[in-house]
Amino acid sequence: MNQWNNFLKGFIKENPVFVFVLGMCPTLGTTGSAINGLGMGLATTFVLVLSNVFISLLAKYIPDKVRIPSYIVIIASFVTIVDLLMKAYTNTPGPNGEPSLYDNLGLFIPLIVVNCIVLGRAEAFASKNSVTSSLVDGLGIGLGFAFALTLLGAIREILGSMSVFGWKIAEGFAQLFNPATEYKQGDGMIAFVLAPGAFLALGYLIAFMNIIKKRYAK
Amino acid sequence: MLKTFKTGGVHPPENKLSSKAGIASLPLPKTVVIPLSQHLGVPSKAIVCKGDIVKTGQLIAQSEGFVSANIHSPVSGVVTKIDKTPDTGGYKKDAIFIDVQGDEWIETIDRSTELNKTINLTQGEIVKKIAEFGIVGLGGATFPAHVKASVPKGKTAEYLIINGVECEPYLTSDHALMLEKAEEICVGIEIMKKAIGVSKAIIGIENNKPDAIDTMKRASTGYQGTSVQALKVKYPQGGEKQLIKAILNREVPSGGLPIDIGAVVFNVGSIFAVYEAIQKNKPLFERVVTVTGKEIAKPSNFKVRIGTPISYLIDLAGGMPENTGKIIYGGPMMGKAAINTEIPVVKGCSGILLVSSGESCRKAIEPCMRCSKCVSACPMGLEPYLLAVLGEKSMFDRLEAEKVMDCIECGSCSYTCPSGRPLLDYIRYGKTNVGKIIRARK
Amino acid sequence: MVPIDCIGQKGIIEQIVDGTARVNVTNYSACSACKSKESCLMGESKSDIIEASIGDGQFSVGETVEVFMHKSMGNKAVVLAYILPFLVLFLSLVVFTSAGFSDLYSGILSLSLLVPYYIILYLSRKKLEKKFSFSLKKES
Amino acid sequence: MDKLITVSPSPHVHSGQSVSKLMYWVIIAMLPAFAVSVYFFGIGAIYLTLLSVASCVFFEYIIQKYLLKTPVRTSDGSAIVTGMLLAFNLPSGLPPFIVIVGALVAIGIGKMTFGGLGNNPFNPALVGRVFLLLSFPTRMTKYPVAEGFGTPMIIPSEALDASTGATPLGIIKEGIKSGDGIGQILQSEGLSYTDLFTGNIGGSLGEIAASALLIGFAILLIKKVITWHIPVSVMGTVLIFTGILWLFGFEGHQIVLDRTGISLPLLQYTDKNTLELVPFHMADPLFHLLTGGLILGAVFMATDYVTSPMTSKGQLIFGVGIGIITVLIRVFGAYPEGVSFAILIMNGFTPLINRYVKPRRFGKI
Amino acid sequence: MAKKESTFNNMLITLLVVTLTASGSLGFVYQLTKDAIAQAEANKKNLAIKRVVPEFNNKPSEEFFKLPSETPGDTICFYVAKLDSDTVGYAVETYSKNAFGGLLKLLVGFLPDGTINNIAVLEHKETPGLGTKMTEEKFSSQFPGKNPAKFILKVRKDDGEVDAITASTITSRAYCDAVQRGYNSLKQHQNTEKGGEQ
Amino acid sequence: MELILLIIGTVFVNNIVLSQFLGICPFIGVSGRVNTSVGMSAAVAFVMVLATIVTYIIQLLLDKLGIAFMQTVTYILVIAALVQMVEIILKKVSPALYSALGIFLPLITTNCAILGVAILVYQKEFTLLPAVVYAFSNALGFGLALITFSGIREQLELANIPNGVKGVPIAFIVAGILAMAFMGFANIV
Amino acid sequence: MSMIIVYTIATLSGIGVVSAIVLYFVAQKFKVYEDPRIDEVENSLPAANCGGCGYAGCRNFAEACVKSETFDGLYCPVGGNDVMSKAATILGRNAVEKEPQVAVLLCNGHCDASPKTNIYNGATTCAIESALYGGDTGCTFGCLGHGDCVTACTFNAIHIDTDTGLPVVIDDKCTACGACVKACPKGILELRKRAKANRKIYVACKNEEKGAIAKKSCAVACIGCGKCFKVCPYEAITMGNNLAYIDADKCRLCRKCVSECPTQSIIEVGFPPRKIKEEAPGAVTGENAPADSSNSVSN
Ligand SMILES: Cc1cc2nc3c(=O)[nH]c(=O)nc-3n(C[C@H](O)[C@H](O)[C@H](O)COP(=O)(O)O)c2cc1C
Ligand SMILES: Cc1cc2nc3c(=O)[nH]c(=O)nc-3n(C[C@H](O)[C@H](O)[C@H](O)COP(=O)(O)O)c2cc1C
Ligand SMILES: Cc1cc2nc3c(=O)[nH]c(=O)nc-3n(C[C@H](O)[C@H](O)[C@H](O)COP(=O)(O)O)c2cc1C
Ligand SMILES: Cc1cc2nc3c(=O)[nH]c(=O)nc-3n(C[C@H](O)[C@H](O)[C@H](O)CO)c2cc1C
Ligand code: SF4
Ligand code: SF4
Ligand code: SF4
Ligand code: SF4
Ligand code: FES
Repeated sequence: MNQWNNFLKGFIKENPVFVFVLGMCPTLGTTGSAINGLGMGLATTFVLVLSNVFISLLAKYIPDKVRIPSYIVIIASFVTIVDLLMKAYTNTPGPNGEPSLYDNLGLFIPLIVVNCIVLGRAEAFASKNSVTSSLVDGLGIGLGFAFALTLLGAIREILGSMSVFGWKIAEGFAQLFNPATEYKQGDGMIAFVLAPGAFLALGYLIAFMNIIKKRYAK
Repeated sequence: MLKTFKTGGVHPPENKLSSKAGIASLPLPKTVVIPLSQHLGVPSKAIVCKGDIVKTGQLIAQSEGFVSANIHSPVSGVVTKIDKTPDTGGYKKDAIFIDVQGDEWIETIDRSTELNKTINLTQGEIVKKIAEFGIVGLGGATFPAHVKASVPKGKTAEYLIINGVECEPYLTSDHALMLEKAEEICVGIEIMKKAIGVSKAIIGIENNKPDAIDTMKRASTGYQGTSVQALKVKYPQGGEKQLIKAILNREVPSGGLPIDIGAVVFNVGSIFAVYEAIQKNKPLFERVVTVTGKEIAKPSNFKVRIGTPISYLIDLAGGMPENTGKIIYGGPMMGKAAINTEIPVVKGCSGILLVSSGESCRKAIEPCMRCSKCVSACPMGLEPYLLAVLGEKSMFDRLEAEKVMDCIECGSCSYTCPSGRPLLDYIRYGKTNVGKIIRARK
Repeated sequence: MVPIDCIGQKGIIEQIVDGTARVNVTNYSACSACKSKESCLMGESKSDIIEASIGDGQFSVGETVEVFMHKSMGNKAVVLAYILPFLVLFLSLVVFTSAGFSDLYSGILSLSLLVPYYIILYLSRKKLEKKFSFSLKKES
Repeated sequence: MDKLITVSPSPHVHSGQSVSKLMYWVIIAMLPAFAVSVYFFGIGAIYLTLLSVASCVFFEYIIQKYLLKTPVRTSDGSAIVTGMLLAFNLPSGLPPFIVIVGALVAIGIGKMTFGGLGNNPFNPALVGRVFLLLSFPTRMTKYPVAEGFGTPMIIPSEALDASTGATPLGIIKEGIKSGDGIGQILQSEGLSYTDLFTGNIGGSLGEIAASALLIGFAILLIKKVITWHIPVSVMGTVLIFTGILWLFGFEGHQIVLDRTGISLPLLQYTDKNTLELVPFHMADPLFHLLTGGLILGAVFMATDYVTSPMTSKGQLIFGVGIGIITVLIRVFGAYPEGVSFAILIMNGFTPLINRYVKPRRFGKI
Repeated sequence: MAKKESTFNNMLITLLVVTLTASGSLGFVYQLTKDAIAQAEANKKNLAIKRVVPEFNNKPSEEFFKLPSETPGDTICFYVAKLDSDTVGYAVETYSKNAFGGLLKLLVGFLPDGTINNIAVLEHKETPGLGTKMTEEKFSSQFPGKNPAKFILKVRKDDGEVDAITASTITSRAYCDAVQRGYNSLKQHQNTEKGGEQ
Repeated sequence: MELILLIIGTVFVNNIVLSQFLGICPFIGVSGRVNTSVGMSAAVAFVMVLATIVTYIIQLLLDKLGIAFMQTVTYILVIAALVQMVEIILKKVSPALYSALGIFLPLITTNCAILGVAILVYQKEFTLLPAVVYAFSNALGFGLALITFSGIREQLELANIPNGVKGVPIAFIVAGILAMAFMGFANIV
Repeated sequence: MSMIIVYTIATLSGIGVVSAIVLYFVAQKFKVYEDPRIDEVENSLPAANCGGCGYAGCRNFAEACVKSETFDGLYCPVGGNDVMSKAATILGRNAVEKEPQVAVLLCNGHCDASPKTNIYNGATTCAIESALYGGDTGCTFGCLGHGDCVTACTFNAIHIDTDTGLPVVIDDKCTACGACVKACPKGILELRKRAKANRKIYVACKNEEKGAIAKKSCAVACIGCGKCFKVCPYEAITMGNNLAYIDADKCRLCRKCVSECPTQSIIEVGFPPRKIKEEAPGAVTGENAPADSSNSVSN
């Protein structure tokens, strides 16, 4: 039960994006579509979980003063591993030659290393807690991050290109109900796929979450 | 050529209803109430007690320091009590209450009206006498005149500037005084020149008083170094900084005094009071007060003894109009609204303005839309909208940096603001607090 | 309140040695506005000892005070600490590359030019010390 | 005394000016331009303007009443101004939902998010407009061919290509891309200065008629709603800047540009063999002044109180900034017209201008 | 358990161990993924090539050559597709710098006679929903089967024969520009080759 | 000329904050004081250029050894160390100067932007001089965004922002509109 | 191939160790030693950042607590004794107990009792009005009703009652931070001991005028008659400035004085309804009740 709470906190109560406003660069940079947001979130989760586990394992053996450099090395190694793995296995272009997931996330994969969430968790949680707790914590926070990114990505995708996870909403529905129709889907509000939309959507999303939280608290 | 100051300024409707009215004398009231704090600075200390019999012109309260002023009895009669009386804001302040009995003046006063041009006193004696006779600035600030007349060491005055601008709408007391006492004012100017050691005096009068400009020009021809400068009508030209800028094109430095740029400014009323004090041995216990308003029957200028309740003046001007909504003690731009008509006239009271209830309410407050009209209106080159928000949010350090202390509280900003924001209210609040902070720092 | 045109920071007096107080101030990073600085290492804080002259005020060890300096001093400090070395790096790099050095060498050469820059700074540290002086103010 | 006496701090008189009066004067000043657009675009112009105004007022009302729970101030007229200016910046024939989205963005994001009138750092109408431009570039850059009352109210998307014209600036930009000279382009399109002046050109509702806009400018100046500083500095800067470029770029001389750089020296006879050249033709300054909503922007949008600097000096800087950015975008950028972006960008700098450009303080030592 | 103390030796050792293991495992993972990565890269190219040229059975991603483009300093890459040593087509990696988002990279498949077989977009920064429509049928189907020798590779606005994407003339223009550039290089290459043969 | 276009492009068109989403945390977090923002930008400029030169050299080494995949690990270590080293050196060299900075500026922690730029330099295959110009322009772009933004924020402090959007949300929304305005520069170079 | 691993290890170890050493020195030289107890203390604080303790925020207060040796002059009014004892256990000291307090409004000049004599029409803040005007009723000591105190309170513990025009302190929300007391320009808010069940008895008037004048401007003004003073068995009441004042520490809530007051200016709150001999009117509870109760008593 306790671990369950530990896991859940990352989604709402201690959500790194909505509550702590951390890791904003990938949050903005990779949420042009839901799938990219999810990919980035999962990549971060991977690093977070593994580094959390390793650091909680090693914390005892690392003298205080070289804590930070050691953590950085550990985290950076996992980031590199993710990078290599993604380069190898998520680098297939789409059927029409769309850029691969790896191409889309691009720069932001190596930047996981400076994501405050990762180092912050290592320092604040993993170094002080058991391996299991750290694992759950990493998983919770990471998935919370992924959740936020996917949500933001979905919102931007819906508003911006009228699709979710690449599924054209209007066209899709039309075909779902009457496969014969030839529905010409209009475009969404492109601004949401562009840079300004990232800021605006995130701003309002955080505001919304704030209000919800306040209501909830009352 | 008409001169005026450059930065900001507004032009509210002039409404000088009583400009043709002349100065009427009026019968004495039954009782007078003389507040002990009628001037800028430390309140005076009463030196009479309940039951004392006083004569007109007798010293009844003594100055309590350099920046303070003597107060003389404006009437003869019995001191009934020394108690508190509400000021315009309703706060109770110490005052001397006198029941009027006859009108017996102290003997030293020369009650004749003939012009006395010869100045017998020395510079020092003049200043001393000004202090002794309780003369304060009658232009509104009621700053003790002897302080301004004593030029500090290391500074020299070059110009005496006489403020006959009367830029406030409605008010005409200075106007009337200039028309009727031009000669005396000119002699007063000579006295003041001697007191502060200057040879040049310029009388500034706005162009909406052509008769006063003429009269003063004629009267001053006989006096070497005294001249009249006609000015374009623009509020707040009467503010001394603006007046100096208009006439001399010099700017009183921020935080400085007129004397820093060689000027000393006196109101015509003050100058007339100086004349009476020096040449007629008459202390300051009466002054000209305009009683006016759009609805009032007889807008008038009265020569009034200090301490007379304003209701008395209003009755003589035709009574309080039915729909009076606001009683303003002073002009509409800078005057204080009084809580009722029982307030006595004090030295600084230049007019009573009755505003009908239709005009007495301010317009509803809307959000500032940063139209910058207040910025263009401010004669001090300040940014009232900013000062007001900073005041509202009590950000005093930024207020200080934005030079809130330079504000002369002229009200041009509140006057212009389309959103009806009470800018000056907030600025005053800010000024008060910044002033406290600055003093605490010293 | 610190006088206008000045910029200040709170600290605690650790030591007073003839007329100068050693004040311990904490310097937060840009992320200090962030809500979770305690869980984030990037949002670090560091403590620093600043020597400030006491002037004629009365201060005692352990007191919380405000150390302040004129804003223009801050600007000067930025110039000396960042802008000048930046120019050294940048200009020398332009010179070296256009002089035909390879990227590797011109990079290394430019970097090494920072050494004399810092040596000059070091030599003039006494002068700088006089320039950058701080005042103290009781906490308001 | 049975009636209570009012007390209040000084001053006790007021100029009588009010927010709504100012706003209504702005609206009145816009009417000539509105009339011209009705003349050219017919019912569509009326419908578009009404829809935009109604949605702006509606959103402001809803947000103030139900979301922010602040006093409802829709009657001050600022939302109407925003609505009209938004409409003025849209091409006629836009489908209703786009207009409504624009109004929602203008009022919801551009204005109420910041707390309503007076608090918004960016011009709401332009936030709405630029958002639409970014979101629906196709629709937003297709201008119906003016046919008076015959102009369709809403252009169906299929007909977009067929029934649309382009703005003079668009034409120039297109023309230049395909390598024609300015005179040639104008001639082939049959554009004359009279047309530019009277509004007989393609464009968004309010931008077409320079003369009507100038009448509006005069009204605003006479009623002291605005001062001359911003409009004059914007227009002056554009005139001067385009004038300089024009002098460099006129017949025979062409500034040589390609995607990677302006080759030096700037003045050079075209030489097609050495470099891939994009010939650089400049329309003359007057053309730039009269087209692309420059006057609309300079007179009505850049002067928005809330988002422009507070001092006249600041306003001059602001205006010059707008002028320069506008020309840069028009001449070098992707968009044929740049006033909207330029104003928004300078809106961003307004707080800085306000901070550093103070009025001349009386008695400054 | 008590934490390790922060003596200098302890620290150095810890750090060394950490970095050694880290780098060791990194090297290991690199070795593991190296081929997969290379494969993915090659795959990308091949997939694209496959889409633009007729069937082949050589390895064009290894059989390529570079030629200078019209713009000095830039090069254009040619992949030759062969079916049993017959050249069945060229995949030309061409580009235009005049697109809305700057650089636009295309892979254009030409038949040996210069007819366009198919086109794939390799890299672009166009606006989603706008410039990106260049990958859609409506626009891209205009090109296959056309020979730039006869077909004017210009949008209609510029007196060409290509229907531009609505509101994306810039992209359309850049697209044509890139194809034309590829074609020109191909022709130049074929000419010199022919010249060499003669 | 190309370098100038590179600068314009990097500062205005592909602004590091508003369009590349790097260094968002300090952008959102740094105080609303314009003065501080100017100082911060200068600091970032120096550190970014320094880091770019160093990582450039390191990349040469990595390439030579054929271990380009070690990029992330080495870069981050080097950058973290560099940032700290600048401070140590300053403190050793001139304590007074260091203290003055300490009062004036928050610590520099724009690792995200610095690392991002270092990697971008590699990806864009710049040679050293353009790389450094690129880094510098990014710092300039960072400064431009930061300073404009802090000005707006200073003004918003006096406005009555609705409660729900106060703080972080309004910062993002302002950034969004700024980004929208900067889209006007699209394709300008 | 294996060379790559060698290179990898070599470079990373090299760079790693070098930068680690740098970082080590940094850590040693710069890292703030933040007493972990500061965090702990801060966590135990209410995080209201209200400044009631006299420090800028909760963290500053926590620092001050940890740094100083004793709790002298350190008290978090919001958290009260609970929090202070928690902090005390963290720091291993003895807690200082303070009587819980609550803000009380010493003015009952509601609209009926103190009719308006003027209409105030300036900026609606108490501070600004009071700088120029005594108030728009005859009383210059009473509440102005613009709610500066409401704005000052970060706990939403005060609101203006629209019927009476007076601020009402909600005892349960009030944390006795004192912000309102500082904000009120009239000085009519006071922190006083919080009695059991929030009961309180106080003289709701600060009018220093002589009885007749005071009474004229406000029906419920204290006229300084001294009756309560005489009747109080515990000497809790003092007279001065034409006013009675009840010392909350001495008052034992016997309620003798309440009925003695001829102007009903003594207010009792939180008591069960009195058993009234005559016909019992509705139960008297809540803040504004006294006005009603005074009516009923006189009936
Ligand atoms: C504290 C103080 C000191 C002053 N000292 C002098 C002085 O030494 N000499 C002088 O000519 N005026 C002095 N003044 C008078 C002012 O310059 C000014 O005349 C007075 O405040 C009234 O001006 P006003 O009615 O324009 O507000 C002093 C005023 C104040 C408030
Ligand atoms: C806004 C403003 C308007 C003023 N208008 C007048 C005026 O019209 N006439 C006048 O005599 N003094 C006016 N004064 C007062 C003068 O500034 C100055 O105090 C006075 O002329 C000095 O003379 P006194 O000391 O004899 O009063 C005004 C002051 C201010 C701040
Ligand atoms: C946000 C935005 C993005 C745009 N993206 C592109 C693009 O990717 N490709 C393009 O060719 N045009 C793009 N444009 C459109 C051009 O600015 C404009 O339509 C161009 O001048 C060509 O117009 P036309 O195709 O109607 O002749 C974009 C416009 C906007 C507002
Ligand atoms: C001269 C003037 C120009 C205005 N221009 C605009 C404008 O361009 N866009 C707009 O949304 N509102 C405009 N308004 C209305 C109003 O100021 C605007 O809605 C505020 O920005 C909202 O806070 C204008 C108002 C005036 C008085
Ligand atoms: S009252 Fe003060 S701020 Fe307002 S206009 Fe006058 S001098 Fe300027
Ligand atoms: S005049 Fe009023 S609305 Fe205009 S800027 Fe000044 S305060 Fe704001
Ligand atoms: S009512 Fe007063 S003392 Fe009580 S919490 Fe509010 S401000 Fe603090
Ligand atoms: S109690 Fe004081 S602060 Fe509160 S409304 Fe009354 S006068 Fe204002
Ligand atoms: S600065 Fe980029 S994630 Fe924080």
